[in-house]
Formats: sequence, C-alpha cells, structure tokens
Amino acid sequence: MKLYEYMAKEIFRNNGIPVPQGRVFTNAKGVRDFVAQIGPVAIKSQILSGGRGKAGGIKFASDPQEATEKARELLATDLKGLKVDLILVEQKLTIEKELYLAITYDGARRKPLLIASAAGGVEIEQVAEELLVKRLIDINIGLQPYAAREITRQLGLTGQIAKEVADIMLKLYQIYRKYDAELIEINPLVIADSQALAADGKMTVDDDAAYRFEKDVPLVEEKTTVEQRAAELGISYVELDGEIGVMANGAGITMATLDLINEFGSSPRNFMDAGGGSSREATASALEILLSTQPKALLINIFGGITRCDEVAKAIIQVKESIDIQVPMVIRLVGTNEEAGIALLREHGIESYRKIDEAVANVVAFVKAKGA
Amino acid sequence: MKLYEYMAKEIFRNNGIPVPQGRVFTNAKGVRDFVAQIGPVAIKSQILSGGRGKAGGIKFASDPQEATEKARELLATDLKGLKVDLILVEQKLTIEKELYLAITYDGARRKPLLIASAAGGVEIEQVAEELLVKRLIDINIGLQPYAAREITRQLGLTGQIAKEVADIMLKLYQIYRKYDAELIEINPLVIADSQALAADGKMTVDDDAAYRFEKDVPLVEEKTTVEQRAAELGISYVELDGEIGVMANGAGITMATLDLINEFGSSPRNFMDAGGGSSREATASALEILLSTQPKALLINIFGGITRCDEVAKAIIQVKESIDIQVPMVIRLVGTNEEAGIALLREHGIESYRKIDEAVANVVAFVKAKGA
Amino acid sequence: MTIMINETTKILVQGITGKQGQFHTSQMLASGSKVIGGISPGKGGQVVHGVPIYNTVEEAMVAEKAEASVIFVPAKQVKNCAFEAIDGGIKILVIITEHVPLHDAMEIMAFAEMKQVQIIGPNTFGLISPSKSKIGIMPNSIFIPGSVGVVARSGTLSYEIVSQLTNAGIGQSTVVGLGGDRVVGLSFIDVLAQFEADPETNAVVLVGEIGGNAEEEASIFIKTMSKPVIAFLAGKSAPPGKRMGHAGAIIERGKGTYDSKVVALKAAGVSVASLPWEVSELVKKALIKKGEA
Amino acid sequence: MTIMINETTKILVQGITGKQGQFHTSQMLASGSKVIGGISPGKGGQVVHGVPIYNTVEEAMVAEKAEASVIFVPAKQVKNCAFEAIDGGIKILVIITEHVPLHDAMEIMAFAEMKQVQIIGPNTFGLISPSKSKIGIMPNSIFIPGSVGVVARSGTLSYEIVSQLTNAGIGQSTVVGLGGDRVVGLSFIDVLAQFEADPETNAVVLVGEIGGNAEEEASIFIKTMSKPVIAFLAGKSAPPGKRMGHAGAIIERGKGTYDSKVVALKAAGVSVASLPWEVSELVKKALIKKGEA
Repeated sequence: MKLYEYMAKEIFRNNGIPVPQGRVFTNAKGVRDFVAQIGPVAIKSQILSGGRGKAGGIKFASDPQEATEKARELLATDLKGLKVDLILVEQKLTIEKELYLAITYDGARRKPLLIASAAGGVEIEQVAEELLVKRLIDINIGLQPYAAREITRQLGLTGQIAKEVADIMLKLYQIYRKYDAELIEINPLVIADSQALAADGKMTVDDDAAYRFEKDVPLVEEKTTVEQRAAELGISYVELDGEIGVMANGAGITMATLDLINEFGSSPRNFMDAGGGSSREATASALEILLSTQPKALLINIFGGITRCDEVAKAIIQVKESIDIQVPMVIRLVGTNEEAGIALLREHGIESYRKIDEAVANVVAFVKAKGA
Repeated sequence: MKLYEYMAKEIFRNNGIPVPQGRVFTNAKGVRDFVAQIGPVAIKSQILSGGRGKAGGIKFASDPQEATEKARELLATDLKGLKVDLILVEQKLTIEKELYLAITYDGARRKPLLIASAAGGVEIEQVAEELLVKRLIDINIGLQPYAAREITRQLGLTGQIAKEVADIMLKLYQIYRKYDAELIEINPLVIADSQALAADGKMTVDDDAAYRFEKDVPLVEEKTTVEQRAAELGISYVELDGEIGVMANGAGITMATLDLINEFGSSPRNFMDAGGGSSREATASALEILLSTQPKALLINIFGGITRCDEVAKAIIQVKESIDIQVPMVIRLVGTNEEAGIALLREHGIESYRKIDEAVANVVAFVKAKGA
Repeated sequence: MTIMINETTKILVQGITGKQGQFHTSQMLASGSKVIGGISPGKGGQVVHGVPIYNTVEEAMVAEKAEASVIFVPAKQVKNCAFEAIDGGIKILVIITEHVPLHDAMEIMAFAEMKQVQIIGPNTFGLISPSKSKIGIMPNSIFIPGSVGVVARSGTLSYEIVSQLTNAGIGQSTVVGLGGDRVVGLSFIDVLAQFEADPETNAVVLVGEIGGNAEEEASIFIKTMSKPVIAFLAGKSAPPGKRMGHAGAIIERGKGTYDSKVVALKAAGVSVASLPWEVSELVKKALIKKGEA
Repeated sequence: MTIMINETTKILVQGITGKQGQFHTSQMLASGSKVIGGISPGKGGQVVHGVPIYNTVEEAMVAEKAEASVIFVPAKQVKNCAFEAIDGGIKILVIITEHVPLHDAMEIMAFAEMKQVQIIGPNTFGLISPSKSKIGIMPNSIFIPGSVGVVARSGTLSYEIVSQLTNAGIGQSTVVGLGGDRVVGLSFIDVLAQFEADPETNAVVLVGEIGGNAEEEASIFIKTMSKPVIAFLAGKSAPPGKRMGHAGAIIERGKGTYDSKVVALKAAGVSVASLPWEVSELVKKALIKKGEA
C-alpha cells in the first residue's frame, strides 16, 4: 500500500526526521492564513502516481493570494487520470544540495537494501550506477551508526551535514522496520539553510503486514471497485483492458494463460488467480466478479491440484443456473477428480477441454466470430 | 543498581506484566483507607537485601486497623541493619501455585539466560538442579514465542496458564533488554484466581548503561558516603573492616595485595583500585579518601604501566604536605619511571620498596607494633 | 539419487491439525513421505493419520530427530514457527503459507543463513522426489520418477509442465518450487547447483516468470553447467507496473521483463520454450543430444 | 611462533586521536607492532605518529587490509566501533575500554561469533607477543620473548607476574589479557587451546581471580593438555557479595570462591602458587620436568 506524501512526512516527523513546515488542505480555504504565517510555499498535489512534478502537480507561490489561486487550480485538476483531492502546502526551501535516500529490499539477497546518492532530485532510474551508494543491511543487526557514517563518507558529506544525514538514515531504517515498509524514499533529501531535511517522502508499506500497524496508518485505497471485491474474497485480481475474462488457479499458470490468449490473437480482460483450494462459494463469487466486467468471452483454466475439478464444475454450474451468462464460456479442466468434473459439466450441457491450447484457440475463435 | 520491589513492579505493570494491586507508603497514614478499599493485604518492607521474609519484613493484615498497626510496626523496624523507609501494601493473593522466573546472563556463554522453575517461592539456590529450566537466548534474535512456549511445556504448564506465563516471559525479556538489566527475577510468579501474576519483583540494572534509562528509573543508592565519593572520582572502592588502608592500581593486583595483607597476619580496611593512568589530582583525592576511613596504616602498591611512578610520587608528596598524615605509610613503587619516583619520594623523606613482599611485611609490622 | 530429499528424509508437519495440514499430511504419506511427527501446540499426544502430535518442535525432536519440516500455519504465525524449526535443528524447511510479511521473511532468511538451513518458500508448493518423498501440496498423480530436475517460481504452471513431461514419459528426479514471494529462501542457482551435482539428474527444466532478476542471475550460473537447461517463462504479455498474483511478478522501472530474461537465458545456452507444450519436446531433444534418452 | 599475533599482523587503532589512543599508538609502534591505520571520524587524512587516519574502518580497509584492531573509544561508543570492525573484516579485535554496558558486550559477542572474530576484552590490557607485536596498553619493558604463554583475567597483576618471569629470565610467547568484565570475548579455554597447539609455547601461566567459573571450566580443558599449567589466583581474602573492582570479581550465592577454583585447578594437575612471587619458581620446575628449560 502506497502512502501519500503528507502521510509519509507525518511519520517522518513523528520519528525525528526533519521535514519542511507544511499543512494539508482539501480546499483552498485556510491556505491564505497559513501562507501569511509561513511565507513563500510549494503547493503539492497529493496523488500516488509518480512523475507528479513533470505533470504539473507542484506549484509555487510567493504570497497568500497567489497560493490561494494555485491551490484552487490544483484542486480542480485531474493529474494522470487521478482527481486531486488533497494538497500539501509547504514552506518553500532555499535548497543548497539535493540528495537521494531510500530503503527497500533486495529480493535476490533477501535483505534490506539502502540506496543513497549525492545526485538527488531526479528520478533515481536516471542516476548513473556509479553515483549510487548501495548497502545491504543485516536485518538481525539493523542499520548501525558506523554504516550510516560510512555511507555519508561515500556520498562525500562531511561535518555537521554528514552527521545529520547519517541520523536521518538511522531513523529512516527504524521507520522501515516499524511500518513493515517495502520502500521508503526521500527524493530529494535536501540541505537547506545548512540543515538536512526530507523535502519529499514516498512510502509503500507491506499489505501482508498491515495488521501490525493499521492503527497507526490510515488505509489508502488505490484499487478499483472490482479489485476491491476480489481482494475481499482473497482472490488475486488485476484489471486489464482486453476482451476475454480469465480465471485460472495459480499466478504462473494465469500469466501463461494470458500470454496464450495474446499468442492466439486476442487479449485478456483481467488477471485472476482464484488460488488453490478455494471453496465452491469462493469460485462462484470469483466467476460473478469476472462477469461483472462484461468480457466478450470467459476462459476458465483449472489445473486441479489442491483444487478439485468436481468442485470447480459444481461452482460453474451453480453460477450458470443463477445468472444468465450471455457470453461464451470455455473451460479447461484437468487434475484431481477431472473425470467427475467433466461428467458433471457435460450433464449440464457445458463442454470442456483437457488441452490448454484447444481451450485457448476456441475461446479466441468465439471472440473473433463475435467481433466479425 | 538494584531496584526496590515496588519499582520493579511498576516497570512490570507499565510493560504489561500483571502484578497485584498495591500502593507504596512512607508512613502509616492512608494505609487504612487503602485497605478498606482492597481487603486483606500483605505489607512488605522495601529494602534491597534478600531474605526479607525470613527476617520479618513481610506482614499480613486482614482489616484496615490491623494493617495500620503492622505498617507502623514495619516502618519502625531496622531490617538486616537497614531502616525501613518504605512499605508496599498489596492485595493478599489466594495462591494456587508458585513458579520461579528470572532472566540474567551467562558470562561464560556470553548470552542472556532465562531460568524458570515450577518450584518457585523458595530461594532458587535451594531448588534442585533438575527442577530448573535453563535456556540461553540469542541476543540477536531475542526470546521468541516458540521458546517461551517450549519453556512452559518443560514447566508442565498447559492451557490458558501456559499462555499467560509464556506471555510474561516475552514481556520480561523486553524489560530485560529495555532496561539493560543484569538480573530480573520474579519469585514467586504465582497463579492466583486462575491468573498468572508477579507476586514479587527483583531487578538489577547495569550501572554502566544507566545513561540510557536514567530518565525512567530513579537512582537507588546502596553505597556508603565514602563509596559514593570514590565512585564520583571514578575509583573502584569497596569498604572492608580491617586495619590497613590500601591503594593499588588494577583490580587483580589490588585483590592480591589484600590477600597478602591477610597472609602476613593483618587485614585490609578497604579495596581501592585507583585505576590506570589516573592524574596526580585523582591519585591525591584517592589518598584523601583512604585517610578519611582512619586506617591504622597505609599501603600503596603501584605497578606503573600506564600509571607513571613519578606522578604517583608527586601525588603522595602533595598529600603529605597538605595533610598531617598520622599513620605509617608504606609504598611499593615499580614500573614506568620507577627511578624518578623513588628519587622524588626519597627527597621528601619517604622510603619505598620495590618488592611487594617487603612492602606488605613492613606495613603489617607497623600495625602490629602499634597494636602491641 | 535426487536432491535435498529422498526416501529416508524424516519430516515434521507444523500446523498438522489444521484443515490443510491434515489433508496434505495424508497426501504426503500416500506419496511415500516419512512424516514422523506433527506440531500443534496444546494438542500434543493426539494422533493425525497415524502421525504423533507434539506441542513443540523441541518435544518432537527429542522423540525422533527430523531433517525436514513443512509449515501450514497462518501467515501471522509463520515467522515464529520457522524460527522454531530452524532453532530446533531442522535442515530443510518448506513454508507453504502465502502472504508472509516481507520483513518476517527477511528475518527468517537471515536466521536460516546463520544456522545453515535451506528454506523452500514461502508461498511454494514444496518439493518432491517422485516415488521417494514429497514435502508439499502438489498432486501426487502427475509425477513419475526419472532424470529431469525441475525448478520453478510458480506452482500450477509447474504442474502443467510436469504433467506434460510425465505424459511424454519423461520422469523427474526432483521438482522444487522456490515460492512466489518477494523474498524466498532458495534461488534458481541454489537448486541448479544441486542438480548439476546430482549424478542422476540429466537435464533441468527452469520455470520462471517476469519480475526481479532471478532468471538473469541464473543464466550466469547456467553458463558453467554441463547439463542442458530448458526454460519456460510466464508473463510475456503482462503490462508493466502490475503485480501479477505473485508478489515478485511485476515489471518495475523497466526491469524484470520477459525479453530481458529470454535474452539472458538464450545467451547461456538455454532452450526457451515459447509455448508451454513445447517444453517436453525440447527436453527430449536435449536428452538425445546428450545421449541420455 | 606465537599465538594470535606476530610481526606480520597489521593493526588498526580505533579512536587514535584521543589521548589514550595517541599515547598507546606510539607505545605499540615502539614495541614493533605494525599499526597501519587509525580511525577517527572527521579526521581522515591527518597523521598520528606517522600513522594515516581514516574516517571509517571501511575506508581504512580499502587503503590496506588489517587483520586486527584495537578500540580506545569511550564506553558508549564501543558497540558501534566493535560492530564496525567486525563488519569491516577485522579478525582479532581488542577492546581496551572499561564500563562497556553488559548488553552491548553480549551483542558484540553474538555478532563476533557470527562473523568468527576473536574478541579480547572489553576492559583488557590487550595481548603481546614480545618483540613481535603488541596490541594493548601494557608497558613494553617488562616483556621478553620466550616460550611461556600467559593468560590472565586482570591487568596489573599480570604485569607483576610477567615481571617476575622476565626477571627470572623466563620469556613469554604470548601474553593475553581476557578482560575483567562480566562478559568478555575469549575464555581461558580459547587461549589455552591455542597455546597447546603452538609449537613454541612450552608452558602456560594462568592468572585468575574469584568470581564466575572460568577457572573451573578451564580446569576441564587443562586435563586434556600436554603442556604444564601454572596458576595464580587473586581474591583469596575477598568477602562474599562484594564486587572487587572487576565486574566479574564477586562471590555470589557461594559460587566463584577461591577455594573452589584452587580445588578444580589442582585436580587438573595445575601447580597453583599461593603467593605471587612463587610463580616463576613453579614455571621453572615445570619446564625442567618437561626437559625444556
């Protein structure tokens, strides 16, 4: 789950990382008074998508009047398809230096990974590899002061600023651990008025660990309604923009099924991994979700391992009997209790395939015939 | 530094370990009202010495009147030579079972050590080894729930009580780490009214780490005034009850010097390790402390490594010139700048030895001559 | 010979009294696995499918020492159970559970590294040396013993591919599911190295997917291997920035694409099947070329 | 031959710009030690006694790899510096500082164990292989090279005993101070085992004291040793329950007494000197018996 900048910064502030003075607004009211207090400001739209600056999501104002106007403007904008509901009005900084600092994880090394650069303020992908300082962290030991010091040395920092940046690193690592973060990024970490502070803040926390900090972090929703419903059912679902609704069991086989649909000349409406060992009710609900997205056809690809084919067949029959399915439905069913499942489907007039290529070829043929 | 029972229990309570309802009193006033509220009580003198119960430091009362009387009684007592300034008045428990639980460290294994027993309520030294469950803890990993569960299994606990005791262990370990404890002991950890709770609490925190929690833990003084002054000077000092005041540099050689005094037929007034590399001023102050305890003679045994003999000589001369030292002073001086030191002392009419046996023999002879 | 587990491997099941634990214990026993104990706190002394239950791993290990354990407990409890197994002396630990918090997984891996324990998973189907031992949740029926090693990031897709191998008469030495999570215990390389060293594995099938750079890293090792490697990768059509079911299956910042992986694997001499049903043919060709079929 | 350090051992000094660090660097250099760098954050680029200063251990190790390091920083900073040295690749770490918090010491030891680093101290005078290398704070003048190993819990007392040996013409292979704290890195056994294996050590002097059971544990190992061991123990007259300077020097709950240690050592065949000046005679006797003097 991604957090808004203002949320990340609130967490930073509460954990001792300096951030610019700022306040969140849902409308332009109050901006005037705030700016009258703190002087020139940056007004930053709070959206979760990256590249906000380039898209015009950050504006500057030097007085209360200008700030109010620009706040109104931003709050009336759609940025990258997202409506701006919130703005963060922040003291404008006199930036002497922009650094980059992030803590994430290295999947291959199975360890927390700190990335820092003296070339901050631009997207990190654009920073040359030799300008990045990367350091794996032993999670049993954590980030220790000596390591932070070594990183600041490699960044070419000295004196008081080196100490402040090292301190921010240590606190950032504490936040990373405390909030089960997947990624925390400060870009830029600025030196302004001879002080180091977090001018931006990105934070993605681990959904799987949300139960540990849900009291502290408000839930941010990025999902569409269909994705939400799927998530509630414990189904892994990603909305795509193609023609064929797909349900399979297992992430790998679902991806491979989408690949095959493409290979055969159509496109998938979604990724849906109904998981292993789902109950008949869950399978039926998953099917209902699929139908709600109005695909041109349905492809169900089940390799029964934990999942029993007869249970899948029963779910399909249940949905077919309760809903008037208007689109062609192609089923591929193999594995545990395959015979029973196929027989059940046949009893209810539903034909199924055992070979995945045949199933995909047929569902694509249906869609093409319809489109023609 | 040892904490009083009531302090340990306050820390327990603040960290989620159940303790009996109780309140601390410095006089009997208020005891009546408190007991009227909570019913029968135990009244426990707050002293740092062990074996309090046997010494009559714990009394029971079933009504406010009796409680007030017994509180007064206890507050007028000297227990093991210590005046009782504080009493803890606590709800009397209906004890079903008494366990023992402690976390300390194993110096040889260099690790935290948990000790538990189903035979609690008596001094742990009296519990047979086979009734003790001992478990070393990996300090990088900490005490994990599975380990606590395994310990409760070995204690023969089951069901809800096992869960509660395991939970207390986990919290006790957190306290152990948070307060840099050398030892935390709950004896007994009782089961009362089907609930596990800490009926007593002993806690010794690490003086060397006091700077980390001094805001949270009030300092408890156990030292005499002379020991306090020595501690302020950074000198390791232990008051003993013999005749000869001793200063040496290094704990091992100081102990060996005390042993030799005994061997030669006298006894030491103190243990004083003036440390290595002390300044002239510190050495002079250490000498003044020694004299303040009015020994029958002084023995100074310096093996100059970091400590320079000429500096020691200067300190001795300085003290001798400012204070009228009434007792014989025997000095043994070898090591770095030994010649210069000896020459300096000689210039001021002070004789010194190079061999430790000669020095000890002479100082003991002085004392015996005096005593005769 | 097989890798990691064989007919003598003694296995514990952590979370044996749950629905999944019970069912898969019966399936593992049916496949020949030596399940010698189950762990379920508070249920010590009971028996599930003839397997004695203990309250803790330590209690079980005192009764009979196991080399492997498999975890079926809910995600919140996985870290504690994994630590218990690792500390208890287990050397191969299979974590079936999905949705294990990332930080828990990293802690488990760090502890396992310290104690030199091999972790399979989390979010894995497990591993099987057909007809000898299975630790996991895969259907017994699709596996036959043989000389092809399989290592995969995803479950059902491996079943698909193993089924084809089996239908084509190609048996498997050991099939290992690394797990679909962001952080898992074994890498492709860890398993490939064991297959390379195993005298009865003659070829290896690698089942990968988009996201991360595990396949790219594997390619570097494959260059040093004497045995043929055949690969199939899922996610060719996946859009960037979308997490496709597995936590690790996401193209981020232009990294982890299908093409990047295929290029790396082909450069290492791997035969990459573009369609799943091509795998068995490529394996046959490789074995013939090597003179092993 | 000597144990742990010799004339080739490259040494870093952590906290080299402090008063103690500077002084003892000069003394170490004077004794022949190869001090190749000092660490003092913010002072990198400076030079102390001809030794280049670096800001961090990592920076120093890039310039020239050291095997050993010695720590002179205040107690609060010891943990961080020790971790830095251990993580930086140092294999022998001497911690001179006293009053290191107990929990910090335990964390240091756990990390050192993980990375297989030998820790001398905290609260030690260090170690010396006379005429070859010294890492520590002991006066150079009292040591001469030879074949007697010395291992001690306390500093000045060891000087006393080593001086006697030297005055009696008995040289030392290596003298090691374990440190006087509650938790220190090496035990008597760790050092005794290295002396036993060292071809040029012919006898060992153990300098112990009351408190703990290190001497009792050592006795068990000494039974297996081929080389003679001579011991002297301080604290015979110490009252129970009083901490005699060293954190570990306390008789608690009737344990750690002088008598308990003497009984254990004598049972292991150790000659125990009751007075410090008896040690050199006992060593001579032992060497004559062994035909080495």
